[in-house]
Amino acid sequence: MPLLSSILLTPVITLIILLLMPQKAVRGIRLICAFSGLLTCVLSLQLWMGYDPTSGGIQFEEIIPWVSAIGISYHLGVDGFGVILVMLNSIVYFTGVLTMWDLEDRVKEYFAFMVLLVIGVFGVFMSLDLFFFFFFYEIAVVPMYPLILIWGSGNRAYAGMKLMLFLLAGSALLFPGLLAIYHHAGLNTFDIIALSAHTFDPQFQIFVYPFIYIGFGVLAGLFPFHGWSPTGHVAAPSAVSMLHAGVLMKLGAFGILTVGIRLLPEGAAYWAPTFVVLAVIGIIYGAYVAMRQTDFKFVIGFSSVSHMGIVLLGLNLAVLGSVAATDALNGAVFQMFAHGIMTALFFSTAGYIYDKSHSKTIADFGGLGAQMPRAVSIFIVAGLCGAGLPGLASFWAELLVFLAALKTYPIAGVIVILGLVLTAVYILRVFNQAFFGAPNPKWENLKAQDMSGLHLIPRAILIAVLVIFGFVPRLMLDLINSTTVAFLGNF
Amino acid sequence: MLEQAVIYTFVALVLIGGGLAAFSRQILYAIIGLGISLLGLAGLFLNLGSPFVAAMQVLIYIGGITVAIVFAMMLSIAMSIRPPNPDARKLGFAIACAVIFFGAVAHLIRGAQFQQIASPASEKAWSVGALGHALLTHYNVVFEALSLVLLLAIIGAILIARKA
Amino acid sequence: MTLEAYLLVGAALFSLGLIGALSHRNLIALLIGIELMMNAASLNLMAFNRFVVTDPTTGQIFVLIIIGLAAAEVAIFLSIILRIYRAYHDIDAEKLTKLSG
Amino acid sequence: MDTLSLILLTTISPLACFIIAIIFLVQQPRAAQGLVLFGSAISLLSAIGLLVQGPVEPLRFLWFQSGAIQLQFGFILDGASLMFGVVVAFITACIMLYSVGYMAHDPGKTRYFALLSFFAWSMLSFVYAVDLLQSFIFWELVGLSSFFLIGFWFEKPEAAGAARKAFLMTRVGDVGLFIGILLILQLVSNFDIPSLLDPQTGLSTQVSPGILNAITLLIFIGIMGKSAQFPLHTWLPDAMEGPTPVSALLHSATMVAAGVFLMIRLHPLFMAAQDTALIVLSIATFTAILASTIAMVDTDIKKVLAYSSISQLGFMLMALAAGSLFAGVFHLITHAVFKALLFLCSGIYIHAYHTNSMAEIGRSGGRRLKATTLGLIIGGAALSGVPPLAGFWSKEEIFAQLGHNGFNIYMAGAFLAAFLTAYYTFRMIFLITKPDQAPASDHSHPEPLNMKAPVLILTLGAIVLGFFGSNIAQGLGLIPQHHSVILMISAVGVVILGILIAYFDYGRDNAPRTGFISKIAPLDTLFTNKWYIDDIYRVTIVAITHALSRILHWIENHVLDGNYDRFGLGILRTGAKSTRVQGGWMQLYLGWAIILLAVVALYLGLQ
Repeated sequence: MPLLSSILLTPVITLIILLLMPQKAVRGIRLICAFSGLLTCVLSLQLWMGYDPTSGGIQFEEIIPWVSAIGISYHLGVDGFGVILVMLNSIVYFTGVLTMWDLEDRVKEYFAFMVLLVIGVFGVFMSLDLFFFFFFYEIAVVPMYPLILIWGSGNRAYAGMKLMLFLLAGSALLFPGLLAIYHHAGLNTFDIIALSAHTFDPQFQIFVYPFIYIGFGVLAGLFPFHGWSPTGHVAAPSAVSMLHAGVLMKLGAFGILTVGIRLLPEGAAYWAPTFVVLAVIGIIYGAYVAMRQTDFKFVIGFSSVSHMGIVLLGLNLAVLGSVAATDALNGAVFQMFAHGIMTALFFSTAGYIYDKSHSKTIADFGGLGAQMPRAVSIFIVAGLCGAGLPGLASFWAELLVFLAALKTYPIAGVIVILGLVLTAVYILRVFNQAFFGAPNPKWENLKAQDMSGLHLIPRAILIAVLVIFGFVPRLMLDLINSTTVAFLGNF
Repeated sequence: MLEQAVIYTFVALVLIGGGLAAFSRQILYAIIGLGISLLGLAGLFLNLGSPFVAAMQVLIYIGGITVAIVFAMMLSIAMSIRPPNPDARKLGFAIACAVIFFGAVAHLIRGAQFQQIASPASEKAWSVGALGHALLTHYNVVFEALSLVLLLAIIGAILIARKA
Repeated sequence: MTLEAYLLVGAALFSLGLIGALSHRNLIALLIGIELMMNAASLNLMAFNRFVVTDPTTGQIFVLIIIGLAAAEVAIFLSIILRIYRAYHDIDAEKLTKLSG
Repeated sequence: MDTLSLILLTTISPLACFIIAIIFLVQQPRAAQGLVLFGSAISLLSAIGLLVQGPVEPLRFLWFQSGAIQLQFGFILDGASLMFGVVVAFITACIMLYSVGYMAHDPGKTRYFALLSFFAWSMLSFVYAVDLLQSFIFWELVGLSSFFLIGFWFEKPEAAGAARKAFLMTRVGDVGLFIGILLILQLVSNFDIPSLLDPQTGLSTQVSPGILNAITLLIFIGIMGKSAQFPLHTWLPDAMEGPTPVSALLHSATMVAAGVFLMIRLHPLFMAAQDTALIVLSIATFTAILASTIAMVDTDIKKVLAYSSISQLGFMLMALAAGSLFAGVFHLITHAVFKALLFLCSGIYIHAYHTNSMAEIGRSGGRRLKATTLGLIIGGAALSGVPPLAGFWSKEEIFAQLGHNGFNIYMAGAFLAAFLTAYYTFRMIFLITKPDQAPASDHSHPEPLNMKAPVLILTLGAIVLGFFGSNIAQGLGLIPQHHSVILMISAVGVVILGILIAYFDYGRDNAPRTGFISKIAPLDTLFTNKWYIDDIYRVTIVAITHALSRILHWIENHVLDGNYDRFGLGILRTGAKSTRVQGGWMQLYLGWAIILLAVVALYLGLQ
């Protein structure tokens, strides 16, 4: 059995089993999902081990022609980036299932939608065919709406609608862009590899690239099209926020990388300075806006905007072909992974606190650290990772991107590094207002409900991942670097 | 000459009846307009060489359908009730639609090139016999289907209209 | 009279039927408009039958079928009108809004 | 044992203790405490073992590779790191021992000891780091652990606020440092400290003086934050909100020392960058005076000590900037010992009398705690530079260096600061030992042995350490300055003058018990208000940040989101309008259908 198809089919089979299971078998449903999550983790690990970084490039390819008349084939394959993102998705999937273990409301439907989302994400990370890429992309986007609408909280109808409209508007930009690429190449194929061998007319590239970039960028929290993301994350249930901010936003960045940059390098280079400015604004802007939020999840949501800005900054710096391109791309991909794990941890923990207290308002708490020391400690770890503290994974990513920025656009570099202080400001603000200070007697009852046992497992996994890659970045960086070198070598 | 006058009379009947049917607010007048129009139409059919169809038109349409409408009207509303005030916007919209449609069709008709046959087919081909023959041979499926539709319509009408 | 003249008469009749069908609120008046339009079609068929077609039975049979169908249609339509009248004590098309959201 | 296992034992054992304690021993504070003490002892012993073995070549491991950048992490084992490593391990051990008594009844004991261990790990790793980026990582972790320890009593809003302030202010400095080291990285693609410092091939030979100045200046901004130099010093006094042993650790061998130690590490670079050295010298001198003046008027014993730390750090940086590596290291080490001693003493007072006010302590009978008072006096004398105690020798070295290089203005500043130091130190001592009224009754806690022992050990250290100057210089491979007699006499004279005035103001019978500075009202107000620096920050940087975030938040809600919403609502409204087309009015549909049909027919007909 080919490895990539196995990873893709695991959630598919899970979904089928889930649909066949009786509504009441809640325990069985959870177990099956957890098992499938674990299985994808194991398979992804195997993928990681099996990927040969010395040769780089795309490996584990599988091709089955599908509609040969218009050149669609089921073509899977991963490069180093894909391996890492598949791993990310597996981890977030597994921990997401564990995070939602206590869900009682319409368990079967919930997990079915969630697994559908996971399928879409896996598909995008593996597809080497534009058609399937877009197909899986839409699969990943669509389940968000019911997930937020049914299991969400707060202003969920508004949030779900907003999210859906933004993402679909992005797709609406994307679809003509993809078709234009297909049509213009005239190769009668959707195969990304074949298309990347084709050199597109520079004028065409310059015209089409913004469609691709903004279309995918909407999903990646590109300023100023980020409005859906904080709102959506706030309203979504924890595991959905985890998957969404943790993985789904990376789909956007991955799309820019695989479709935009790989196929349209000259267009990307033409637009990069503009988009660098947008990314820098996004980084600073997200941090400033996060400073004034009154809701935990809003803070995290805007921090995501800020952190995804770093990814986008790295991607744009990478296409400029400067000496720092390698570092920029390495950093961007590393940041995708690190931010994915970090936000998953954030939302998982914020979700836990919300589940127990039914409050997300920062000012409602105060001194929660005394009442829920474990949950709060875990949140603090995530917060520190957000602040780019060394020893946690995102430090390396930020280091590389900042380095590249400093080299290419020194002023932009200095600005984003100063952004680190802003990040610290808003993170510490949450700590001080919600966790430190005199304990609020209102939450005394939470003392008995601190995280324990099963609840600690997913968070512990995520923290472990953050710390391991924080101290031994080589484990991942070698893989990324080999792919980056091959990737940029094509330019 | 006389023939022309007769034809124009029929045309006038058709259009006057149609106008009465279209613009009258009183249902009874509308029905009468419909009848006049249908009568004119039957005359035109006759003029077009088909006495049988003209007869059928008079029999079924004027004799059957129009009368049925009159009955339905009498069963549903008292004849003395004044119909609601005409809705000017609606009427305007309807006239606008009609004008646009008529303009378009007229334009098309004037611009069209029809492959007309030199002279009408032989008298025999227009006979009722030929019609019956065609109906029972070439068009027999349609004929049967139509019978079935009529049957179903009758049953349906009874079912719908009977007291619940 | 030429083919064009017949067609124009048909078009005019159709337009009148259209006005009837679009402007009235009374269901019976609507029916009358529809009947006029069907007859306009019949007239067209007959005219084509006379001036274009080699086998003159075709158009006549078409018209006969139309007449038959019209009879069926009217039967159903009138029974529906009666039913509606019984339910609403009115046959104003604009008051039949039960299915509208 | 070989060097690698020793160094690993030194650095990793506190980390291991931290992990075990925080994960497994939350419910068993006594076990956690024992484990952490044990780990600290191992760490100290192996650090001593390393020192005994003497300097060896750095150990390096490939750690990170991206494009052209290749980073090798490892351990540098030269004189400075070996000696300072021992000091760190030693003082940490003393403070942990002391904490056993100080924190005996605290419910968060495990967390406390685990964090101390984490602190020790990050500081030791920082000291031994061979790579600049590795240094930076542990530099940040030192900052992080200070954050947690300052905010240890996080239920107190002041403590949480102080922790945040410390983190943010050092963070501001760190950004400068980060930019500085990233500049290095992009210039030479290498962070290895020995090769950066290499006189033949190092950084200073590869870049122009301007860039070198820029880089060192950026690095100095980081040092400014960490070592609390003007204008980034205001976090340090607030950091007193943490438990006193933490303050002792922070002020002696870890947090603030990290800044100075980084400058020691990169000393050749700073020497090559003349302009930066001058800037450092001016800032350090100014800071030394500024902090001393504030210490003169403050009444809180810990605050006085905190400002004294700032001022002494200024001294160290002066020495380093003036060119003497030895003087800097020497003062760093002696200061670590006597400042830890002073803080531990103040901790015993606070523990006993539950007050931070020096006058209160004196009135409550502070001098009855014999060992503590002895420690306070010896430590204070060492701080003031009374011969032959530790501080005298190291300060002497600094004066000598300043004189040697002809920095006369700075030397005058240093003398002023030394005078003020003597004055405020003895003000503190007199306030405690010569209270204005006899203590009423004795309700103090006795000094527990595990708190007394570290005090006595450190007292001993403060007395004898000064005589090891030449050994330290030897360890660094340097020769100490030749001391000039005139300089020595004037230094002693300054100190004596300070002590005398303090005696006149506070010590003699019928003393006025107000400082001489209170006679000059504007200065007194200025000093009492800490030169208004905090207030200036409040109305400038803090206010600007808040205003900006408010503005952008408004933009987010009203301009961006608002317009998206408006856009969406607009679509909804047009939708609502267009649903009228589907109002169930079938005649309308029919009409449109007909019109459409006509149009299509026309179009087809015209073709």
